[in-house]
Amino acid sequence: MIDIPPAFVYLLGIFLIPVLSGQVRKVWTLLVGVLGLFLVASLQSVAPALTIGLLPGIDMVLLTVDPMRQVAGGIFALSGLIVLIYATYRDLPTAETVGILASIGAVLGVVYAGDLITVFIFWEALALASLLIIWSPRSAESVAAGYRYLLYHIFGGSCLLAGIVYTVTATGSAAIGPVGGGGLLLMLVGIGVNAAFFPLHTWVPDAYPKASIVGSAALCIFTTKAAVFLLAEIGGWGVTVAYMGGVMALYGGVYALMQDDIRRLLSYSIISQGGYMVAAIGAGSVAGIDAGLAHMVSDILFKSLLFMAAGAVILRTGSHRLSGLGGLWKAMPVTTLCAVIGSLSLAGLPGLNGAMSKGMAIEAAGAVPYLSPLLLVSSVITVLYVYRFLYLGFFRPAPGVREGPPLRDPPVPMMVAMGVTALLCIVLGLFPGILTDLLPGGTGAHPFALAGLIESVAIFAVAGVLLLAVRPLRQPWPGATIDIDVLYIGAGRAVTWFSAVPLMHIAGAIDHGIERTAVCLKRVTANPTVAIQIAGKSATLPLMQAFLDPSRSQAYEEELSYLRDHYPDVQTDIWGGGYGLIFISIIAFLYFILDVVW
Amino acid sequence: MGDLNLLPVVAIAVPLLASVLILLVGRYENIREGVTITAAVAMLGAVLAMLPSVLSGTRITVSLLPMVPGGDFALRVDAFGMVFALTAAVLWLLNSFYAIGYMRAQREHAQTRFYFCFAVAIAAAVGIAFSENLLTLFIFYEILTIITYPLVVHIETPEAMKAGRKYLAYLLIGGVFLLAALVLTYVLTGTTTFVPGGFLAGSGSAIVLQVLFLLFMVGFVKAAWMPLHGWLPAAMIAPTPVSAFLHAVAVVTAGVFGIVRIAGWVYGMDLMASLGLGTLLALIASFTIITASLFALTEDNLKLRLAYSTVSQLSYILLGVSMLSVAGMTGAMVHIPIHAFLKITLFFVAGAIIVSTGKEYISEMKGIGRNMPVTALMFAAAAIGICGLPPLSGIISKIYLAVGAVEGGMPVLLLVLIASAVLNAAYFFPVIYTMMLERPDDEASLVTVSEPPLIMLIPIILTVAISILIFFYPAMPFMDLIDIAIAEITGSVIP
Amino acid sequence: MIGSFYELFFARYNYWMAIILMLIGLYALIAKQNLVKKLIGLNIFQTAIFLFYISLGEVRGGTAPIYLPEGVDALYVNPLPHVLILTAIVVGVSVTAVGLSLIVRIHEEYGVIDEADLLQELRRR
Amino acid sequence: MTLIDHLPVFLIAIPILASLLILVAGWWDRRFCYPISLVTILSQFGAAVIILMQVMREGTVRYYLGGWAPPLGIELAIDSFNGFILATILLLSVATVIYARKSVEHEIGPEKTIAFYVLFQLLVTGLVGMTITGDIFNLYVFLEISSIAAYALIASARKPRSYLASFNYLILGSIAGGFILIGTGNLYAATGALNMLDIARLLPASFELATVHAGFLFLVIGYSIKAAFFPLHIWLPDAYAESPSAVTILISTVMSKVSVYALFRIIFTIFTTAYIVDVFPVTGFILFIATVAMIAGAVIAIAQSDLKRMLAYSSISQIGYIMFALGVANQIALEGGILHILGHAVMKGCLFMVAGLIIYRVGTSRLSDLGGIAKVMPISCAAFALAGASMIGIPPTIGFMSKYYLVLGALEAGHWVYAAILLLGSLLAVGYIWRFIEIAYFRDGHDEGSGARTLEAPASMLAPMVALALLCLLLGIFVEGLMEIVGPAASLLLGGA
Repeated sequence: MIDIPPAFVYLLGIFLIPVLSGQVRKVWTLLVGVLGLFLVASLQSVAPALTIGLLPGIDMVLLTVDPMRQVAGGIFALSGLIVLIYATYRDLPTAETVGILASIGAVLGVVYAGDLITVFIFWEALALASLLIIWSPRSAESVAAGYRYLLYHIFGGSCLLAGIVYTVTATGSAAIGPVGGGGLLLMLVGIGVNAAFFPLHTWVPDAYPKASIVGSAALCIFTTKAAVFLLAEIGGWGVTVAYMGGVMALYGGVYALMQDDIRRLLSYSIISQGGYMVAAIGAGSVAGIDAGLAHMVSDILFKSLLFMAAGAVILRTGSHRLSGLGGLWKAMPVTTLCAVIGSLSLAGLPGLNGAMSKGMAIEAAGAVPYLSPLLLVSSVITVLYVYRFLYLGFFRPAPGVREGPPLRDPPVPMMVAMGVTALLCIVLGLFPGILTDLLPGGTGAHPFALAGLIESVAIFAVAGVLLLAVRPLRQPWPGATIDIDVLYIGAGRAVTWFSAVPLMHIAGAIDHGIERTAVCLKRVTANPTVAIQIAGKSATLPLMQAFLDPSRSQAYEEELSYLRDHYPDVQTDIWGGGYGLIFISIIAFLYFILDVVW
Repeated sequence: MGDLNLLPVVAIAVPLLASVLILLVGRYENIREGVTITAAVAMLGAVLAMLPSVLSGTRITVSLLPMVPGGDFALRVDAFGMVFALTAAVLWLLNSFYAIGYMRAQREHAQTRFYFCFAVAIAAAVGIAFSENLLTLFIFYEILTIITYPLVVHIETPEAMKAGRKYLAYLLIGGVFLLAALVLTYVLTGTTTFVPGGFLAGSGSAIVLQVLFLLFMVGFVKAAWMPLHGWLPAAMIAPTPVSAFLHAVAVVTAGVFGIVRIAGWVYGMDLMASLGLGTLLALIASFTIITASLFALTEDNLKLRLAYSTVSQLSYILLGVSMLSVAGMTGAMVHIPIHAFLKITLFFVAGAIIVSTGKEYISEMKGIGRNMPVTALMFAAAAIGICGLPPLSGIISKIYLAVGAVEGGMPVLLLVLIASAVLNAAYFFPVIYTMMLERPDDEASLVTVSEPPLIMLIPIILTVAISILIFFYPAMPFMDLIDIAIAEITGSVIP
Repeated sequence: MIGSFYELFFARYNYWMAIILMLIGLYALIAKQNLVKKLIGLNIFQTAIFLFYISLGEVRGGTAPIYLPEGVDALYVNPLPHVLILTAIVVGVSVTAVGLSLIVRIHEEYGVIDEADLLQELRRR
Repeated sequence: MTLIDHLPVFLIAIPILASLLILVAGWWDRRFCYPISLVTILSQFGAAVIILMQVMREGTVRYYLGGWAPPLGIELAIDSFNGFILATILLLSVATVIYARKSVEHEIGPEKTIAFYVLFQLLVTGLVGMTITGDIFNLYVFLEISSIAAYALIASARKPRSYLASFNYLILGSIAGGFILIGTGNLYAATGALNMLDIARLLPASFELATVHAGFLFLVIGYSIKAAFFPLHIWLPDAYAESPSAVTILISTVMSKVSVYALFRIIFTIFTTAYIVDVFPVTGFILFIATVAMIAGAVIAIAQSDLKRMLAYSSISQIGYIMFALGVANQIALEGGILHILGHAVMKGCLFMVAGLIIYRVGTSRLSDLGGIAKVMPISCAAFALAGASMIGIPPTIGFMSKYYLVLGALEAGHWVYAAILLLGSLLAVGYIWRFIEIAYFRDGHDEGSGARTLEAPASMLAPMVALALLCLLLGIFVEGLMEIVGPAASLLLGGA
């Protein structure tokens, strides 16, 4: 099989998008998706396959294939294709289509990249592609959110570059491997932005809900997962990262619990689930890596499924607030079914893929003290917000009557996409071997082991108790929108203000001062002798007025005013012939004085 | 080899000749502009003709005539000079087309004067690139200063005259400092001929050499490092082709080019390091990069925002030099053409917008991307490139600079790079989304707006295309040239 | 003490006279308001210089440098300064002439020959 | 003796005869004046060039008037230094006389042309005499000849102010003459010789005498007044601004230069460097004053509202540059100074010619009335720009070269501060040159309204102006050839071969 990087398929596919339109374009995109998936599937495990010297001195490995990459590549390509199918329900704006294809391409580029520089380049490309997706609704808020998103990722990207550079200069090679020395922190920050580490996570709930429904379905697949994959690929992170995972899981869960906007809820859920992967990978063991990958796969599946379902709901109801939804299960049965599958999988119901991979993650995290309890707690919280999502969104009686056309299930392409994904969730849940056999470490998953089942039962039980006990959990509430990004936004405002007000003032003041002095000098030098005379006369004027008799002081003033008015053209004497001699003798005198002094 | 020795002279003589012709045929527009284009092509040809031999590592030296103690009037074409000359030559050609379109569309007055000064300025710029010694460089440097003045004050309004005075004041004072540095160098060493790796070592006490370097820095005020940048925003009152070509490429590059020359061919990196000049330069550059970006952040006039962005981007080059490491030097040198191609695109677009809509302020540009999609797209592309994002060339110099920072043992500079990257995005992307996404305040105002004439549009597209090309094939020719130049100053074998 | 004092002042009184005259002339040149007086000052100044020259050539007891018959040996004063001064006098006269003609012109134009009045005139115009 | 050997006396004799001839021929027909004086000065120039080449070939040329050898006779001595000066001033005189024809008719009036040409010849005679004489008293005599001619010429503008200017100049000039006379007398008293070389030979014996010191001071102050060396320049602005253009050109380019030459001659040939450095250390003082002159002259020039007056003040500052070389007093600086004598003569000549043209056409030289003049007088303004660039010191003009040498010399002599001041001071030139450029090119006014498409002056006035403007550039580019004369001259002043 020819070894061309899958990324190229998508990136080249873009070029036809602007010229195509309508059905042709849809077909073309699907074609590209299928081709890409096929290519990924057909890649043999050879490394490194394709190397080009893009930057002199640094060989860029565009294609390296190994089991781990195959897993990631496969799932990205697959989910990409699913999103493309989902997207065909209507004519997307060119920019958005380009964005989605570019995202898939970029993320595959990251996956199959054999060296850090390549990773970096595709990393930045991914950010730009996602920006396109976020911007495509063209609404004011999406524009603003996209702008913030970009700033985050430019920051992250630069940090990543810095970290990479450290590694390159330290090890002398750009090969992907454990990072050492000063680069570690920078790299962690760089990846952390994408992986939505706390407290760098706020772009997820900020941007994703503002994209179009297709957009958010696409976005939820790539950025964070790419970061997780890179974490897994590099490895050797140590417990700090693991605990970071725990924090993310908990923090995301809690915030998800507090949300009202469904996509915002899901966004926080992304952070929370990402936490499981990070925790597992941070644990550092082979099992951990495997668990991380496995959960990445499942999360991609059920999270995209949920986003797609949410998209369907928004498409049909036009509302995206739990407080405004309800009673959809009658009107949109298929959508509801998919949502239920996805939610339960997310909640970790045994028999669905979520349970399997989450179990692996918690198990792997067990290696790190006090970590698995954190994850368990957040699992409970997960169940809680999943319940809210399902109950408030679908199963409770609709609040008030809604006018407009009767609700029905979304267009066929959407349902197809959701159906396929749901099916995948179930299959992987029932036969985890399909996935686990592919894992590089070959770690097995046994979701139906007794311990696992008890664990799940316990989780659901606790959650159930809580739900019964705490009434508000069953009721909609105005979503909590305050996250720590208020700090960042404030900082941004501060910088803008600083550059707008004080900086400009300072600069202006300096300019003005220089100008003033220049003007003054020019004025004085226009006729130095007279200038001196004027100065002297005006200085002595009071004296004159005091001691001279009025008439003469009058004359004196007139003289002065005359000089002032006719300055600088006024002439005070014709000859001054002797003054030169006198002047030179004075200078001579001064000079000789100085000569003596020196 | 004999005809080869003639080529540098040709490259400089052609535009000069053209300028005279332009004066003569001034009143016949088409002939006049035909002359400009022909000259541009001829010069590009002359430069390209020298490229192979330069790439093969040879240096073409021509001594024209003896002048004063401190250097003959002599030319030398070496790899680094070639980088500048090539950039200038290519961009002059593109810019000539653009300028014709612009000036005609705007019905500017005194176009003969404009093209005349432009041609001479080019000659001076190429002369700077091909200078064999400080004296020659200084001569061309001063000529460049004087001849660009009429272009700055082209519109002849009082504000323009004021700006022109500012421009002249800054650059001429700089010139005087450069002269001082030149003479001092001669007094110290008895020569001013550029020697790869520098010739100042051991010629004076540390303090003298440090002062000398400061003189040089002030001398090359054309590099627009803060706080001596004031002339550049002031110069933005000029017609856009001037801002685009001279104040984004030729003049400012002349400044940074000079500083790189000084660092590599007069001081040498080792001497700079031992004098602690790298740190000084790094401080200046970092300050400039950040502060200029902050200025750009809130500037509403597009050309001014671009000007401040230029100020900050130029300091990338100084930053690269200040790292005193191979990678840093490479980044600095490669940033010269890269920034030139990207920034000229941005100015081109600004000019195109002025031609099509007459709007200069970003806040007025809402939604013009819908009527002039290509232009807006090109702007976005170039801006992305300057932010150092793929797939444009900006990312290359960014990577090299980062490597250089670590190699040069100044990891703190990484933070500068990060901050600057964020700031770049922060002041460029609002422009992009204002143009492409936001809705205009009154749709009516845009109905008549359309893409600029092709003669302006094509150069814009070409510059972007070249930038993308550089991203995919940075080796040809710039990287190869720069490798040779680096090998020269580090004394290693020429690849 | 006295001797040196005498040496300094009285032995060379001719020079001192010349210098004093010179200063008077200079003073008139610089300080006098009236143009004609300025010219007079100029003449005094020049005359002083002439005196200075003549007394340079003076030799105690020497006679005028006129050719004497054979046998009579006489002490001549140095003739060269006289020659020079003849030239200088011519110069001085011509300068005075030019100056006076200029004054006439000025008087025709302004009707005054006094500096202060001239200044007034100039300001009026 | 062949004719060639008589060239020196020819230089002085011819113009005197010519002036008489002009007087006579002028009575006959006024139109004779111009060709005669043109021919005379051209022949003088030719002779000067021949002599200069001879000097370069065989060294100093000496000519004894009437065959009487010094100390009795009067000697004309031409070495590389004054040979160079001679060529310079005659070159400028040629340019001036060509230029003068039209402007004289316009400004002085046809009926006065005879007088003008006569005086012009006398002036040139005096200046040439000053340049080539080897006798210190002759120096004085020729000086007075030229001065009296100049007084009359300045007054010949026949504007009220010009009389005042002339009278003012007359007073100061006479004071200067008096001082010079005294100084000469002192030297004679000290050495009993009048020939420069003799004095130079005899003087060291009596270096310590107060007489010598006094003589030195009198001579220097005297010639400084004539050279308008700040602060003894008071006569200059009026004299330059009020006199007819042709006269302005001549006295500004040639006369002051010759006085400077005399100063150099006195200081370096008669009182050798040994005197001014060791016995009577005055160089530092001159350097100081020269620097003040550079700055002050330029600063005042910036503020002038009248073009000619502006240029006049700039002359004061430029004289400062030349004296700067005298103050530094080493080889390179002197080369720069001598180069600047030529350079300033050429560029200032060109600038004043432009001013004259503007007066010729527009009738005024008030800057405020000259807006957009470049649109109607493109050639003149281009010439002004070129010469102005040279005045500022933009490479590769002659102005830059001389300044470069000066700075180099100053640094070699270790005068860091003065070098710095000179460099920054040179920027002030931008201040006044650029004012005119701005007004001429970038202000409105003359483009419409004035009916004539172009106001460009007749060719006989344009030609010399353009020639000088181009010289500013060419001399700069090919400065190396010039240095072959200037170099020896400088070393000769420093007592070398």
